[in-house]
Amino acid sequence: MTNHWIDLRNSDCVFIIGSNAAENHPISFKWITQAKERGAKLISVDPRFTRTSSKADIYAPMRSGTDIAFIGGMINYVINDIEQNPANYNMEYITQYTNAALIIKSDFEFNNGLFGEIEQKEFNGAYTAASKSTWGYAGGNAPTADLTLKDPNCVFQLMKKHYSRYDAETVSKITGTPKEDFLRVCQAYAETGKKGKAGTICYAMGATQHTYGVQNIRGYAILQLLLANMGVAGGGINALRGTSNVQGSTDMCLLEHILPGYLNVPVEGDADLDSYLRRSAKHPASTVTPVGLAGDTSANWWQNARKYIVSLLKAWYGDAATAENEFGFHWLPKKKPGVNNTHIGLIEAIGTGIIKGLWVWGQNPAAGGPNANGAREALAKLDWMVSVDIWENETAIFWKRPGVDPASIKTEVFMLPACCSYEKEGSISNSGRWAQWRYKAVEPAGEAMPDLEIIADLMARIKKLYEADASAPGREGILNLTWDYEHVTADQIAREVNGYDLATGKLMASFAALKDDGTTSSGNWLYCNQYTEEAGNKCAARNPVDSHPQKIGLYSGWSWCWPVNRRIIYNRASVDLNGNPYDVQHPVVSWDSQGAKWVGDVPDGGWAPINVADAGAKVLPFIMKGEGVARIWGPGLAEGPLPEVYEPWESPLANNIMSGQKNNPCAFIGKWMNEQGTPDKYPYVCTTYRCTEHWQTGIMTRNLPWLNELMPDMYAEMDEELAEQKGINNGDKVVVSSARGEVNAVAVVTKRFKPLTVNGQTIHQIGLPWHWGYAGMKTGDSANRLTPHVGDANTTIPEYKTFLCSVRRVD
Amino acid sequence: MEISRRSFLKASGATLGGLFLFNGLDDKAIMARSLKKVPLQQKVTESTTICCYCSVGCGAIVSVYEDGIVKIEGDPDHPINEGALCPKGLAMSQIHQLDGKPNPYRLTKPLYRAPNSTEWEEKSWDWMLDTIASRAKATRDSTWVASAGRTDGLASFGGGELDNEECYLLSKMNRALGVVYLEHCARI
Amino acid sequence: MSKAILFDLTKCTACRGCQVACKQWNEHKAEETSNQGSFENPKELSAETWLKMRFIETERNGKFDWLFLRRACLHCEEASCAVVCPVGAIFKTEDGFVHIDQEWCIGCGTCTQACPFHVPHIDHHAGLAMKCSACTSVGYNRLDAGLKPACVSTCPTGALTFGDRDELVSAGRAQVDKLKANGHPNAYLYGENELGGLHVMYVLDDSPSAVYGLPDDPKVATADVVGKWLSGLVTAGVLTALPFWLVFKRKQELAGGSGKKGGA
Amino acid sequence: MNIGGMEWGVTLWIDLWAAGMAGGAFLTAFLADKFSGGRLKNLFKLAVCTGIILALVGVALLLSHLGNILWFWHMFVTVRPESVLSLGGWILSGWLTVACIMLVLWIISHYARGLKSFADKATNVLSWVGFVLSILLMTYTGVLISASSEPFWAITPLLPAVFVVSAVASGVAWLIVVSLVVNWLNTTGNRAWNWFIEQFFDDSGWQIDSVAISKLAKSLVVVIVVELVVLVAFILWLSASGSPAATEGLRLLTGGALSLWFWVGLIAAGLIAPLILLAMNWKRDFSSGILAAITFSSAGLVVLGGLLVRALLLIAGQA
Repeated sequence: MTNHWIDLRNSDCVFIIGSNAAENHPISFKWITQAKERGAKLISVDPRFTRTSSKADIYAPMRSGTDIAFIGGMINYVINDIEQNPANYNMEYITQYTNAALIIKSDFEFNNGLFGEIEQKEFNGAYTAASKSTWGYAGGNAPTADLTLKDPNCVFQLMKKHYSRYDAETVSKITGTPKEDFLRVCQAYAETGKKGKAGTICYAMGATQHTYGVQNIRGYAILQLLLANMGVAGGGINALRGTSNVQGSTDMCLLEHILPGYLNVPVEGDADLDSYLRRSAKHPASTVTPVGLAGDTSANWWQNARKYIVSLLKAWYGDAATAENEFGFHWLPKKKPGVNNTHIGLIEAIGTGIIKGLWVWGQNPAAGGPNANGAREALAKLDWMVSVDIWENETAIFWKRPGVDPASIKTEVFMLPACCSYEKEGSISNSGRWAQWRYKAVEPAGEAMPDLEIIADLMARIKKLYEADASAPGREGILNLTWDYEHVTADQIAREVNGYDLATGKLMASFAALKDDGTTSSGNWLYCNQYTEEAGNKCAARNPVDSHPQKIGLYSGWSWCWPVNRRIIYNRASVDLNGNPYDVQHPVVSWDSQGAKWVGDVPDGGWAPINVADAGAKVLPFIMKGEGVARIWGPGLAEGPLPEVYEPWESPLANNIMSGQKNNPCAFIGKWMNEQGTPDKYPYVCTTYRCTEHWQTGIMTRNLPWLNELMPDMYAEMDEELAEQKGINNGDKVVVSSARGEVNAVAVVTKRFKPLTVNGQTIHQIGLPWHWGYAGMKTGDSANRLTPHVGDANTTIPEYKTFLCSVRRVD
Repeated sequence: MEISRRSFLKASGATLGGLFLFNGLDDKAIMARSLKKVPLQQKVTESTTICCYCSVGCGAIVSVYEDGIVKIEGDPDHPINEGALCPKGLAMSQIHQLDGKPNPYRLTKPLYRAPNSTEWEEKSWDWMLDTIASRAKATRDSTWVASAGRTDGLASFGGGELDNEECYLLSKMNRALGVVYLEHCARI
Repeated sequence: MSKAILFDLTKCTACRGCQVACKQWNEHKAEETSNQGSFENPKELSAETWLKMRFIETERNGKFDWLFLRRACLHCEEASCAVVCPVGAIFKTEDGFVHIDQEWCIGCGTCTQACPFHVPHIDHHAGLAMKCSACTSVGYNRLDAGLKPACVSTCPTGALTFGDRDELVSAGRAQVDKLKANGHPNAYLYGENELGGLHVMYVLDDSPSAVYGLPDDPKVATADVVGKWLSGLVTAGVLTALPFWLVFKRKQELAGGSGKKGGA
Repeated sequence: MNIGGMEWGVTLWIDLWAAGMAGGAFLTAFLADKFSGGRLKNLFKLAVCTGIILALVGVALLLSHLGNILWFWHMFVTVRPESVLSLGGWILSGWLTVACIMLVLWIISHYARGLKSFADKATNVLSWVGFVLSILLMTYTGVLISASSEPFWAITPLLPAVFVVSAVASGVAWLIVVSLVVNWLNTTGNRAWNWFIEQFFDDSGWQIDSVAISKLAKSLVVVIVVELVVLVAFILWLSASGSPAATEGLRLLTGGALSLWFWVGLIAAGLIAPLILLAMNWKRDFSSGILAAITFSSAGLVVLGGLLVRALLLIAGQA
C-alpha cells in the first residue's frame, strides 16, 4: 500500500477492483464504512457480486481477466474529460509531477496489439532490444517537456491515441460489463480528479494473478496519476496484501530477484559492484533530468544503493567484507540470466530434475501453487524435502495423498514443528508497511520451536560441516558468514536488520547515514530506523494518539513503518509547487514557510518545495524514479510502455476483440504437466478466490472448528442460468474440471453470478475458493488442481484468476 | 421504559386477573432482577499480538486464564482495528487450544519419513537438524556452479507467515548457501 | 439505565466475527455443519449457537442485493419466554436484557415455543434453555466488567453498537431517516416499539416482514390466552350439555345405582 | 421435517393425550353418574382409578420431557398463573390429589363401614371439584400449545377446543374400552383380579352395566360429530388466517407429508370409521358378542385417534 488502512477513511471514492476487501480484509471496512459515512462513494468491480459489492454504491460485473479493457476505458474517459473540462482536474500535478508532458522517441510504434518485434524464448516471448529502445524518452537523460501536452509525441498524446480505441462500446463488448454500469463507474471515479478530492484504488490478487497482472496495476497507476491521487491522503494504489507478513517477507526479499531492501540480485556477468549497480539502474548514471518542468532536480534515490548493498554485505560477512574483496559481493550467488527462478520456474525445475532438495517454511505449494496436480507429481522427483510448519500440510504429506502409493515415492521427507504466532516473539509488517512487534503469550505446542531458532540452529550445523570439510566447494562465503546465533533472539536480529555504526557499535539512526565504505552495516536499509539508540525498538511503540496536526489518522507513534516512519509515500506530490496541500482538510504534509520546514507526515525528503527552493535544488516529487516524476509512460516492463488488452491464456473467445494479438506475447508458459484447455471442451470462465472464513490453502483455518462451522465445504459458485442448463440444483454435488484436473464441490447456485454478454456471446463464469486440500481436520478438493502453469510476463505470478472449465452434476 | 413495562403488566393482569382471583400475579418474570455477581475469572497474563492471518495487521490481546484457557480478542487500543476482529482473528485461540485442550492437529514432534516409507517416524530435533544439514551440504556441493557461486539443486519456499527477523535470517542463510531458487507466497 | 444493542444492517459485511466472538466468549463448541448451497451456517440457532448471520439474496426493482441480518435474542421488553416460563427462571436484568437463570431453569422447553423469534433452544446435555444473554451470563458477565457484549466489541464496521437504549433509538431513527431520503422508503427501525420495545434493534432498509421475514406486529405468546381458555371451556360446556345429558338423562334404563335423584 | 429434533416431540404427544384422556374419562363418568342419578358409581370409580394411572403416565412423561428432571420441584414452589405450564402443573397435581383422595375414601369406606356416610359426602364434594379440574385439565393441554408463537397453533383460538373435544372423545372411548375389559376379566374368574376389584367395587358389584356401555357408545357418536365440526372449523379458520406459517402447517397436514396420517389415520380410522360402526348399531346392545368386539375396536380407534390428533397438530406446528 502506498497509503495505509486507516487512511481509507480519508477517501472520497474507494474503488475496489481485483479485490474483495470486505471478505478478505474485513477490518478494512471499518475505515471504508467511515469514509462512506462522510459521503464517499464505494465502487466494486468484480466478476461476482461479493460481500464487498453488497456495500457498494456502484457495482459493475466484468468478465474475469479483462481489467485492462476496463481501466483503459476509464483512462480514455478521463483523458476526454480532461480535454473538455480541464478545470475539473489537477493540471499542475499531471504536467509537473508525472511524465505526461515528456517527449518520447519519434520511432515509437504501436501496431495491432504489439509495441515492436517479439523474439520467442523457451518459455515466453520478449521484445527485441531494438524495439525496447524505441520506448525511451527523446533526449535520453534530459528529456524535454511540453507543458501544453499538445506535442503529438508527448506521453499524454501517445496515451490518448492508444486509449482512444477503448471507447465505452468496445469496453463493454470485451468485458461484458453493461455500458451504463461502466459509465457510472467512470463518472463517479473521474470526480476524484478535482483538486482536494481523493480516490483510492484497492486491489489484490484479482488484479495481479493474470498473465498481464503487472500491466493491470500499471493501468491503475496511470489512472491515479491522471486524477492526481498519488501521494495524497485517501488516495494511492493500495495492494491489499493477503498474508500477515507477506509485506515483510517481500521487504526481506525471500524472492529470487531481489536482496533485502529491494536491491537487485546479482547475475552472471556482474563483474563488480559498480557494473552490478549500473545494470540494476541503481546508480547515479541512471538519473534522468527532465527539461522544462518547474522542478529541475531528480533525487533518484536509488543512486544511494551502493551504500545499502555495502551495508548489507557488512551485516552478512562482517570483518571479512572489505573494500578489497568488494565487501564479499562475489560470495552472493549470481543468477543465470534468462532462467526463470520464480515459483512456477522452480516447480518446473523440480519436475525436470534440476532441483534435488527443497525446504519449505510455512508454505504449502502442493495446495497453494498453480496446477497443484503437477506440483504434487513434481515433489516426488526430489531427493529430500523439509517442511517446517505448525500443521501437517498438503505439501508435507504429498507422498501419502489420496490416490498414490507411498512406497512408490522415493523422496525423503522431514517435518519440523514450528511455533504459532503467539508462541514466539518478533515483528511483522502489514500491508500499510507498519512493522509491529508481537509477543510470546503461551508456551509452544509440544516440542515446537520458533522458525528463528530452527534456522539459526540448522545453519550453524551446516557451517560446522563446511568448517570440517576443507575440500568443499564455495565454502568461503559460508565460513565468513556472521552467524553468532547460539542464543538467537528476535531482538538481536531486529538490531542487525536496523544496522550499526561499526566504528561506535551504536545502532544506526536512519538509512540516510549509511555509508558505502564499510563503516556501517544494515541487514535491510529500508528497515534502518526501526531500532535506534534513542527510541529503542520502534516496532513495539504503542502511542495511541494521532500526532498529525489535522488528525488524518497517521498514528505515527504506533509501531513503525518503512521508510523512516513515512506513513503515506510519495507525499511530496500531495502539495502544489509552493508546498501547500491540494486537500486542505486532509493534508499529508505542508510547508511551513515561517519555520521553513515541513509539518505533518515524514516528507519524501526534506528539501523545500519546488517554487521555494533555489534553482538547481528544486527536487521533483517522485524521488524513487530516475526522472523524478511519476511514470504514466512505463518503459521498464516486458510488454510495453502502456497496458494493452490481451486475452487470458485460456480464453472463451476465438480472438482478441481489440487487436490481432490474442495473448500477452511475453507471458511465461510452463511446460510441466500443463495442458491448455479450449472453449469447445471447457466453455466456462473459471476464477478462484478466497472467503472470509478461511485463509489461503486453508491449513491455518481448516484445523479450527469455529471456522469449519462457518464454512464447512469446498463449493463452486455459478449463475442460475448455467445451473439450469446443466441440471444442477443449489446444494448439489458437482465436478468442476479443467484441462489439468477435476475437483469435487458443492454447487452454490446464485444470482451473485450473472451470465455476461461478451461480443454477442453469452459467457458463464464459475467461481471456486481454493481453501481446501487433503490434509487437516476438514478436507476437500483444492481448486489449484485446475489452475494453469502460466505466469505474468514480468513477475510470473500464476494466472489463477482466469482459465477455462466445465462443470457437471454428480449423482 | 417504565410506561411500557406497566402496560405489559396491565395487559397480562387483565387477561388473567379475572380468571385466577385466588392468586395475584407473580411478576418475577417481568420485573427486573439483579444478577448474581460472579466476577470474571482472574486473568493471569495478557500479551499483545498481531493477527497471523491477513495483512491488515490488527492488534489482538491473548489472555491466558488461571485454568489455562486461552482467549483472543481485538486490542481496543490498536488504532487500526480498535478492538475489532474478523472470525479468523477471533479463532486464533484455537490454533493453540481446542475446548480447553491443546489443538490435536498441531505438530508437536519432529517427524521423519524415509524414502518409500508409508509412515512417519518420530525423531529427535538433533537427529533431524544434523541429517537435514548433511543433506543440504551434499546437494549443494554436488550441484555447485563455481563460476556463479550458486547452487541450482537446492530450493527454498516460504516466508510470508514468518516474522521479519525469521525472514531476514532465512534470506541470509539461503543466499549464503548459494540458493537462487528462493521464493515465497508473495509470488503467487 | 435501559441498555440495548443496535444492529445497522446497512453497515454489516457479514464477516461473522460476531458469530465466533460469541462462541469464544461463551466457550461454545463448533457445530458439525455442511454447505447446502449457501454461505449461511449453522442452519439455525441452537444451545451452542446463540448468534448467527442470515444471508438473504433478493432482487428489488430489478436490482440485486445481498442482505445480512443478525439472528439472536432480541431481548424483548415484553418477553414471551419470561411470561410462559413455569418456574420464573427467565427474567429481565436491570439493563433490560432477558436472562435465563441457569440454576433455576428446568428445561421444559415452553420458552422455545413461545418466542416469536424462535430464539431459545434446549441444551439436551445440560437440560437447560439457552440463548444469548447479551453477555450477562453468570461468570461470563462482560457488562459487569465494563466491557461491551463480545459481538459488539468485535464488529469492525460499527454495524453493532451498544449503549443506552434511548440514545440508540435516536441513532437508529436518524439512520432510518437517512435511508428513507436515499431511496429506501420502507426503511424501518425494528424494535423501537415492537413488544414494548426490543433491547436489540435493527436498522432495516426495507420492510421487516416482506424482505427479512420478521413478524410485522409480534405479540406476546399469551396475548389472547383468555380467548383460548374460553374456547376450551365453552367446548367442555357444550359437551357436558350435549351428549351426556341427552344420553344419560333416561336413567331408568340403568339397573344399578342408589336410586337417588340425580342429573339435570 | 425432522420429527426427532422437535422440541415438543413424542413424550409430549403422549403426555397431552394421557392427561387429556384422564380428564375426559373423569368428566364422562362424573356426568354419566350424575345424570343417571348416581347409578354409575362403578363407572365413576373405574374412571378415577384408570384416570390416575393415565395422569401418572402424563406426569412421568412431562417430567421426562424436562431437561432437568431433578429440578421439577421448582414448579411446585412457583405459582405463575400467566404461565400455562405452571397452571397446568398445578391443575394436574390438583386433579391427581382429588382423584387419589377419592380413591382412598372409597377404600376406607370399604374397610371402615362407619365412615361410609362421611366418605360418600366427601367424595360427592370432591367429585364436583374433580369435574371442574377435569375441564381445566383438558383445556390446559390445548392452551399450553396454543399460547405460543407458532401461528399454526396460536393464530386461532380453536386449538384448545380441538384438544378438549378430542380429550372427551378419547375419555369416553377409554371408558368403553376399560369397561369391556373389566367385564371380560370378571368372566375369567381370575382370583387376583377379583381380590383387587373387591377392594372398592363391592357395594354395587363390579360389573359395568351393559346399558351404560351402550350409552357411552352413543355419547361417543355425538362427541365424534362435535369433534369433526370443531376440526373443520379449526381448519377453515386457519386457512382463512392468511398467515404463511399457519397455511404451511395446514398444507403439510392436509396435502403434504402428514396428509396420509391425517386423512387415513385420523379422519378415516380415528373418527369416521368408529362413527359409522357405532351409529349403525345405535339401537343395539353394544356390550356383548360380536357387537362388543366392534364397540371395543371402534373405541380403541378413537383412543388412538386422540393420540394421533395431538401428534399431527404438534408436528405440523413445528415443521
